[in-house]
Amino acid sequence: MSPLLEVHKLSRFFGGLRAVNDLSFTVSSGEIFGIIGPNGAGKSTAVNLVSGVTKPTSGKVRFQGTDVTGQPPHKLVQYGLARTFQSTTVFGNCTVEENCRRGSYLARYPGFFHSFFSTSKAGEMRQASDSRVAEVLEWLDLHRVRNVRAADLPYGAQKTLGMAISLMAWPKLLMLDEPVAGLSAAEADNVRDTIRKIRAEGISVVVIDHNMRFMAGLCDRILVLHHGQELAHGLPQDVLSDPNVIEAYLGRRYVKA
Amino acid sequence: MIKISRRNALAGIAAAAAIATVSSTALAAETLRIGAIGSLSGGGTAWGLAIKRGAELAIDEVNQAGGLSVGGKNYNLELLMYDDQYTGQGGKTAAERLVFQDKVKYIVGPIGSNPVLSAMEVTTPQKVLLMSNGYTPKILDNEHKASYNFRFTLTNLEYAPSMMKWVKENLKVTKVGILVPNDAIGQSVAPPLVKLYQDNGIQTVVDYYERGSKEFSPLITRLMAAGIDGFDINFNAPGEAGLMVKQARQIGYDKLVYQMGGPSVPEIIEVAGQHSEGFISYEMFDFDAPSAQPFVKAYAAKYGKGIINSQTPAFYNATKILIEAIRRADTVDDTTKIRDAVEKLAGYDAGVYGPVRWTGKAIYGVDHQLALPFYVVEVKNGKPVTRAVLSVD
Amino acid sequence: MLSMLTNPTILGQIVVNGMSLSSIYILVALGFTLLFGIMRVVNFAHGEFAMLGGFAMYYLYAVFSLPWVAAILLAPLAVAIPALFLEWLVFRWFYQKMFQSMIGLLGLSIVMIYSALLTWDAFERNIPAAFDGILRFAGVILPIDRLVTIGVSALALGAFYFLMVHTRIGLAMRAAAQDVEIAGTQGIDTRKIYRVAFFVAILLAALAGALYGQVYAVSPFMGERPLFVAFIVVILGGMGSIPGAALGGLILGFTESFLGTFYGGSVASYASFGAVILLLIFRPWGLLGKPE
Amino acid sequence: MNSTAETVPVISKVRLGRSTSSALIGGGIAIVAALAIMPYLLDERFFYHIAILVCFAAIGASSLHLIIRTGHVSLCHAAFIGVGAYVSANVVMKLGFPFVGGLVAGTLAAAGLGLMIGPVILRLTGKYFVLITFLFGEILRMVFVDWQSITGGANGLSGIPAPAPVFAEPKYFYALALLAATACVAVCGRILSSETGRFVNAIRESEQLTECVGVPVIRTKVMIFVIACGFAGFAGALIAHYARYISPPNFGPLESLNLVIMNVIGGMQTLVGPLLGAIFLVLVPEFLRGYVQLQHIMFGVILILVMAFLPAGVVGVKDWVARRMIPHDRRGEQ
Repeated sequence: MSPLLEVHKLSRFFGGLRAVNDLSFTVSSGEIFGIIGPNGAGKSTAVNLVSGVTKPTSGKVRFQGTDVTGQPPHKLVQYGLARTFQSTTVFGNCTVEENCRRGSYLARYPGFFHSFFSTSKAGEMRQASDSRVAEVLEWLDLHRVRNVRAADLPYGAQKTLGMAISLMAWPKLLMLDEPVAGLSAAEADNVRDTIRKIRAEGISVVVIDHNMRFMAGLCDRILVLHHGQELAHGLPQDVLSDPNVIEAYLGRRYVKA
Repeated sequence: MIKISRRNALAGIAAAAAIATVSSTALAAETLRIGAIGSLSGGGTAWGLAIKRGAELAIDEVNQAGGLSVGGKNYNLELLMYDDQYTGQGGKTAAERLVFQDKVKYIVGPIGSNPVLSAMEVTTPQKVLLMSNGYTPKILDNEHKASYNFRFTLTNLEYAPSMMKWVKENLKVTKVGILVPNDAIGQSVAPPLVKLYQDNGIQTVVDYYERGSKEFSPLITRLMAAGIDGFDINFNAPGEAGLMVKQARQIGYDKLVYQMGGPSVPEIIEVAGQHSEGFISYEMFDFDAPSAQPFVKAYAAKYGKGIINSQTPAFYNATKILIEAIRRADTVDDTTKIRDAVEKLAGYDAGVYGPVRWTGKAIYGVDHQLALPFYVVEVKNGKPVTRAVLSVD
Repeated sequence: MLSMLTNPTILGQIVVNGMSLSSIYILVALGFTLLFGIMRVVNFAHGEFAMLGGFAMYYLYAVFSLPWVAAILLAPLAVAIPALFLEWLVFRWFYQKMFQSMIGLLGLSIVMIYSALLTWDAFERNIPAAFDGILRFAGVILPIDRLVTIGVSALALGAFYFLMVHTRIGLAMRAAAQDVEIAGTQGIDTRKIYRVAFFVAILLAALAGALYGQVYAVSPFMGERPLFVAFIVVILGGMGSIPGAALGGLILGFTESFLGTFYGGSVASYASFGAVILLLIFRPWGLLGKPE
Repeated sequence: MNSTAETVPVISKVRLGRSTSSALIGGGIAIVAALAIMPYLLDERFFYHIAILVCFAAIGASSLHLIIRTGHVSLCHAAFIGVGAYVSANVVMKLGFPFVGGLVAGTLAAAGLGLMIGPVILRLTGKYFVLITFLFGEILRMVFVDWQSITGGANGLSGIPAPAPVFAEPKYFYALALLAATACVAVCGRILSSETGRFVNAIRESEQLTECVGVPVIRTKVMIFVIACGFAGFAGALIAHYARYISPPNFGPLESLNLVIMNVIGGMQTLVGPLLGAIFLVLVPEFLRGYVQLQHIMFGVILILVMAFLPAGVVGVKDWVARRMIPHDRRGEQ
């Protein structure tokens, strides 16, 4: 099976700083792929590069065999590559339902003219998108809170809503930037269940986090980033027992222990 | 504020009524209102106050003498003034309000081409007299010949030729630097001025600056580098002209500084201090003349001892001429008659400028330009001393 | 043109003009950027505090004939101390509200200008120069009052730098400029910081106004130009950046001086605006600001 | 997860005042409509003049509101009004086209200029956008002053003809202005209430998130900007043929700032805000004009009070009323 996402020798320099250097990996259909690393390792930059938020200095990103390097995020969503953000995950002032409507731009927006005159095309698209919103809310267990203002949701539910927004575009690959940062253990477990649910629908997931315990229990494969470069790459148990990884995470004195 | 918005909210009618009450302070049978438009905002405020104060002094004089009797009735005069913000839009709105809301028949002011031209669009079709001052010839020379506009101060078209003759004979300059603001005045007057210098065989170096600048040293340095032997600080606002004199001297310019037109000398002396010594200027009013003393005293009594803007006597004069014309026409309503009376007022002496003489036919096609004497003064020991008295040809 | 460039008199002139322009711009801009950096307040009334500084100097030096040094020290205090009442009455409502502060303080600026107009009339007043005269040095003519302006500004800048870098309150202010909430949680009394920052900003503006008033002239409308310039200087240097305000002031002062001398007033305006626009497009956070 | 529904307040509970607030908005529209027909009841020329100025302000402020809704506060909107005014005046006076030609040309010229600069400047956000538009407006004003052959320089252009002889009378021009303002406000309102408006709001609230759900953010912002600039040009053409005389100060930074003040004073959250703001900012100075030397001081105090006590603008009066009616309501800080 050909890989869904291919990242080839991706680099990004900020002035003299090599935030990401020569990063390569692939993600297959239906896979949960993890990128971990200590703070400042370049994880977020890596997601930004792949999702088009930041332009790479060099390297290639291929999605389903198409070269999408340097394309803006809204184009990548059309290809089927969606993402969430670490901090701004939801539109805080709107209801949960409205958040999802805003997420479904591609299915919902008929163009300025149709939308202005509310043509039949606009009506059809609106109806289709509304039923899809209801479906996703039900699926991710958010339907009970659909009229709640997003900012009033507990933090864990906001993270789930963030994923729901991204899922409205029917992506083939979803990239999650620190989905459990700041969550309690119970909430993190909830998020892990949701991610598994998403994969069960055939959507590949790339997760970025520094929480090893969470990642080990979730991902099929893990890549460890350190100072913008790949430190290790493989199955969770192999990667996490790698002495280089332990050193990077915990410091030299833990390596022998 | 909440009060106002609630009032809006309750009924629009109330709002309209409030506008009406603010403006029409009980039109008593014996009160005759003279309108005024002038800038009371921003940089033009000194001029707006000049209009207000000049007109108020003239009106006070008439009221204290028992009022104005016309057609067997005795009227107490009242000034109704609105701000034009020194813009066209403001001039139009103020004129609309005076003409249509307050039913005023004669207006003194405004000053400045923008507000005058747009106020004119309102007043002339309604045959309302406009006693204004702006540099653009269009105020008098427009599609309404025999219009209802009169101008009470000289523009460069009037005084520049005689002034130039005097400058050429007495100052002997060969290359003159000119700094003008890049605004309505500067753009109106600089091209004809440059042409006038050239026609007289004098070279010019011209530069424009944005209104509001306070630092002219770079521009003066530039003029000095061009080798000027005369610096003409024409047409600048008083503060700016004063700064030009001061800064020119401070950076070591030791040749002639003078102006062929523009603001009054006392203000320049105030700002430039000792650096104004030897400065030679056109002056539209001689505040030290014996004939001016009653006016100066009345001003100080009412507004304090600050510097008197030189437009103030001009609008005092304009208001007095207007009042005299109403008296002679013996009507307060028929503005055509009043206009004709103004035109025939030659010889009347309002007290500050000597007898009235109308001119302008040759330039504007209508004799609606007041011909005033003007002066050449030189600053000696911190005081303006008259060197010559000139008049419009 | 070339002869102008190699003429030491003109070059000296340009440098002195540029420096004295810059020093006043910097004083006004520093306070403006301090208020924005710490309180997120766009102080459209900043120029009016400079105007009050000018009038204070006028009364202390020209009317009451105090010694110049006493007048230049007292004038800023005479403005900044009563201004604390305005801080309580008006400013505190607008902290951390960018747009509301812009409009509300525009209102304050209008109130201040026209109250001054009612009090002092519209004409321009001169503060007699304390150090009138010209220094001729190797063919360069230096007006002494400009040199004094440069010197006083440099002293004020030095004092300000010391306050910000070497005192506890300065450290607290810099922390508050970084992030008010975090500074608050770390036990910094934000209300006090606001008051101190306001006092310092007004002090600088009033000092600038006193110098400006003496070099140029004093009138109710004299604050418009310094505010306009402060606005541009602060964009140039980066909103909220203190070294940025200093650099921005230097650049703007020298640009005006150089371009004005070589190309005339119009070109100087177009060029400086155009340059700032380009800067905003390519480096919106200003020369020394930080990207957000 | 299931517990979330019980632990958080449901939004309809929070918005107890919903019916009161929609009644207030409805009331606001009714007031605007009443004010719109009032000049005809009073039938005084000066009221027509003021009402026409309100119409111009309403077009300017509501089109600026479109840009503000994308999260960008433009300080050069009056300059675009100027572009429309000068282009229309020139097309009619120099090229001899009828008024409609000038109106179309003015609208297109302003929209075209918006299209040229929009893609560049709309990449900046927040205060940087405010600053760059301020500078751009200043440059346009300088062009109006310096390009004397087209703009008449600082002396402006005079003798611009009325749209038709009958419209020289303010009574009839008001009908035209009212129609134009109503159409413009209706179009702005329709854009904001349509699906386009949904994504415009999304862009304002989080540009990054919106871009990443597939919305072409820059293109959408440019489109809104171009429409708004077009309306500004449209208003400019009307102003030129009403005032019959135009000059650069009409289109300077102070006028742009006035349009922003209308939005902030009225309220930046809904389209009613700029309408109330336009009425407020034309009428209040007119109330005060009689207090010759105190007018500015009073106006300044009003600005301070409104901003200090109604930070959400005059529209915020409804929140203020709501707070009185529902004592424990949440604070309505924006």
